[in-house]
Amino acid sequence: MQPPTLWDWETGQKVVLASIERPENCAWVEEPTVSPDGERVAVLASLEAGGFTALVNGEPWENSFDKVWQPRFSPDGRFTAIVQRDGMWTVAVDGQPWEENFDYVWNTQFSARGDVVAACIQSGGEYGVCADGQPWENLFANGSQPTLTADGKSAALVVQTASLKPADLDAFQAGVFSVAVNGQAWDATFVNCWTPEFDAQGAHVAAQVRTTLYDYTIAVDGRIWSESYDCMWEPRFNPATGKVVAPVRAKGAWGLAQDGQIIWEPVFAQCWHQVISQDGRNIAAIVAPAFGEFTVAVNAKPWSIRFPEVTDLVIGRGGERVAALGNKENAEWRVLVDGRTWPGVWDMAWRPVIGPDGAHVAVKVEKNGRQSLLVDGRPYPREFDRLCDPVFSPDGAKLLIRAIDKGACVRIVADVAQA
Amino acid sequence: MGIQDRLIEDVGLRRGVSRLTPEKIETVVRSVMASEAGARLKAYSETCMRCGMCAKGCHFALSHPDDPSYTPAAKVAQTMGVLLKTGGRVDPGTFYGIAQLAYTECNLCKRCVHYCPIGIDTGFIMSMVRRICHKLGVTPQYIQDTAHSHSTTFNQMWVKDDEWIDTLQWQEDEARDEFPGLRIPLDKEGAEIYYSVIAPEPKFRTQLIYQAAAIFNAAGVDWTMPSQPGWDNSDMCMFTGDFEMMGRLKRRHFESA
Amino acid sequence: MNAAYQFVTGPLAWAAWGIFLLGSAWRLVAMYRLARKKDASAIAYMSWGYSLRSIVNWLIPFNALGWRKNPAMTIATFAFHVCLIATPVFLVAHVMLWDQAFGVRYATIPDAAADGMTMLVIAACLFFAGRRLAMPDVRAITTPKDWFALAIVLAPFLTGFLAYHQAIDYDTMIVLHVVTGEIMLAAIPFTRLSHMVFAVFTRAYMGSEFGGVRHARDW
Amino acid sequence: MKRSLPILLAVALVAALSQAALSQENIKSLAPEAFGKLTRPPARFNHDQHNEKAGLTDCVVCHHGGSDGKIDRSASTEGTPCAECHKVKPAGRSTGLMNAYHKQCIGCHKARGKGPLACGQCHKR
Repeated sequence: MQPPTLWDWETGQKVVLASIERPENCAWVEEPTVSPDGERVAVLASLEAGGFTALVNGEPWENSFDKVWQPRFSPDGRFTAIVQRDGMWTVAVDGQPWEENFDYVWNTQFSARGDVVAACIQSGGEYGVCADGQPWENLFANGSQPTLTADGKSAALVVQTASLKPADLDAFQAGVFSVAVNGQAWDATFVNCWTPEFDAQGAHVAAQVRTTLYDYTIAVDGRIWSESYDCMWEPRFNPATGKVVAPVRAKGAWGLAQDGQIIWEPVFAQCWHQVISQDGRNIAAIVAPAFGEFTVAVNAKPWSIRFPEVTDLVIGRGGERVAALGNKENAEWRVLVDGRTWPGVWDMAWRPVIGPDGAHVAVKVEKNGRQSLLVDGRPYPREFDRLCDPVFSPDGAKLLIRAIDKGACVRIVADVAQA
Repeated sequence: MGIQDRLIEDVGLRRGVSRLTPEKIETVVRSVMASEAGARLKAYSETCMRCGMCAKGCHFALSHPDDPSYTPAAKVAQTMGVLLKTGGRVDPGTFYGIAQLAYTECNLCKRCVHYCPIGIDTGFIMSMVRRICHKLGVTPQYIQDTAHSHSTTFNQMWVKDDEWIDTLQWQEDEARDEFPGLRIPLDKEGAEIYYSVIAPEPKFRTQLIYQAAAIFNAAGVDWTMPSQPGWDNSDMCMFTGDFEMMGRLKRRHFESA
Repeated sequence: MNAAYQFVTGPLAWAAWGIFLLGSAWRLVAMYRLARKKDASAIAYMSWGYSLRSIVNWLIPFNALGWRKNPAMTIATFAFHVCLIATPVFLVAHVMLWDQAFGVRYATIPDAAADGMTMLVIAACLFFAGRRLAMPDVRAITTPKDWFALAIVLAPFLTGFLAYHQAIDYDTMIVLHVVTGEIMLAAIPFTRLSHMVFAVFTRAYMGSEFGGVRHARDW
Repeated sequence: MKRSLPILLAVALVAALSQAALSQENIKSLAPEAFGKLTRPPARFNHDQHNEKAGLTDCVVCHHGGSDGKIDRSASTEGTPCAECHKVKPAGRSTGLMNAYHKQCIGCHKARGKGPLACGQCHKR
């Protein structure tokens, strides 16, 4: 329950839980989840006596429930799960359920610091969001694709503003979808809305919309761009300028548009997953210069390396580092950093993690069923049964390794320089 | 005999055709031809020798032995053939028949490929016809409704986000009576098998999910199912000709995996 | 007569071969460029192995499903295509002409065999024509283009046969034979006969799609 | 020597004529034995009629000499069977027997714009 600056960054290893084996009173336990600071490990457990609970560092919650699912640690280290009692669902935070109950709850979300916990709710066939136990006042005929502002004060949801009779083509194409922010839907409705996204301050929302079956564009706070496109992907706000950048398809090829103006000429067979540095100066995206050949383009310039697939693109805060993964049909994974391929081919690799100052990159990888880390391209000298994503210390000098190995949950803090 | 002799009433086709003019049809046909139709369509339309061998490969033709207008080559002639010959300038009434044929008398099974010495892909040609139909807004009502569902829920049966998870948990519960300790693991990272279904399973045939879970449980394999939309591996937009939505669905499905 | 014969075997022959070879090459290049531009997804799945697998399997009579379900057509079309190509290529009289003109000599087939093969081609053409008239499902899809293609192919064999046997008026027949043969050559890139140029690629693509994407056979 | 010249000429003439009498006067078609079994009917060719019609008086126009595939029209070879020089299966650059006939006849016909060119015009059934 503390920000990363206050975590234990003393170099060394600590055993958080000696055994993640099933305790005697449990019929089974599910897969362990480790807290962001690595100090706690939680599992959902089916009790021999009936019902479910969670064990956090081996200690059961005070409460048990009829059902428990979606175990997630909040960024501040609280353990949450969605729980059911007497047929009604809610969210339990460290074992304490919200007072409000709903017909269904899913999609737990957190603010950046973790102080706000929110989830999608369905109550009496109506849909909305509930944050810290406070449900929206207005609910909707349907709701999906929730997103939360960084401070957790606002939530947005794609909502259906009117119910549809079965197979009513006219009503659907007239547009019954919109985006609701804190229960208030935009005035405008669309044929479809997808991937709402807040700006850094949480003041504006942009979403992809389809105004007819054929015209795709971006709506910001309900107002659409003047241009429409053959197709598009998720918008992102430039953190520095507040402008909205989205991949668009025009004349049969993909590029990037910003506030309705093309900023990357549409020359790619595909372009998506754009990321923008904090200063707003560098934009990178996964692109396909030719069919079936993917790479990363930084400021519209594609890297020379090509792979059948490229995923998990990340950019450093300052934009000085760009990293992604390449693979061939979900095998032969490689780590790509700044246009170069790190040595080594892996059965699987996970989203690269760039240190806060951009100096270092760490990536979790797996080979022959054993997981390990690559730090700046060097393999970490130890392998584990399972790893969580690595975390850099706020000053970027230390690396937190959260691992499960030989039945124990361990927490290792390593010097990046020596890792 | 031909498609115009067997028109049926469909709300979707009628609605779409009522808004067409020959000029509009021509414009859209020309734009699709210019932007999307390539060498494959050209080669197919040119080299078909009209030998008629494909007739024996098509269940529509086999079930109408007395009506030669159901053979694959005849169906191409009545749809894409007409559009190519006229440059797309056909009257809306004719287009009704073209759309009806493309959607209801060829289900793109590509069985005729096994009968064509040259390797002409009638299914592909029909998809191009459907693409033009979609662009003109002339699609049968129920398939269009599934396309609408896909665009909204990423599954074809309007299964809402919560209904999906609820259904899985219900089936998990049911199955536990028979197989204590059975699980349908949701979003389990690193699982070996990602099990995806089509929307009619949660909607109408939930026992199929139960049965799959029972098999996975008995086999002791490491599997998972997604809790998020994208779990439906079907794609009716591909069948309506809405290739933009098709791409969106495919991406969602793969990224969910 | 001499002037006519010299014209059809001289400038016209050069023109016919030129149209056939350059026309086919141009059509292939144009088609490839079009495919690069608009069929990138198809090109991406092209595979040598699956292409050859499909082509070989379709070159074996009664091997593919389509052949098995259309036995008469299979016999006719295989006999037709083999004789159509082998007869003119290996005919003694034609090889003589290559030899005279360019000093090129190669294997020939006996005239009696060539005569029989020519009759096979003519018979196959009649069979194809008969199908177009008698079978409702074939008649329904037959267009003037198909009759045109059939006529173009039949003509040089019919005239060649008559010329060889010196029936009717030999002098006219031999000129007709040369001209119809040249029409056939020149027509290959631009009519239904272009399947000679493209079929190998359409078949190869189908083989690649079924082999590489569907993991299935396409025969 | 002067007296012997007419005798020699006479002898040569007799020899030539006797050979010609054996061949030329009877020639109705060209079918040298060297070909063996014939593929086509022999080309019909009446030597004297042809020459009369074509106005040919100089034998060397057809009965040429030469070597290495090069025709030498200064050396007459009348009386020598074509097959003697032109082998059915030619070696080196020399012309084969069939091409010798074909090129000789057709070439001349082409050049003069008269006479048969196509196969069946000579190889009549």
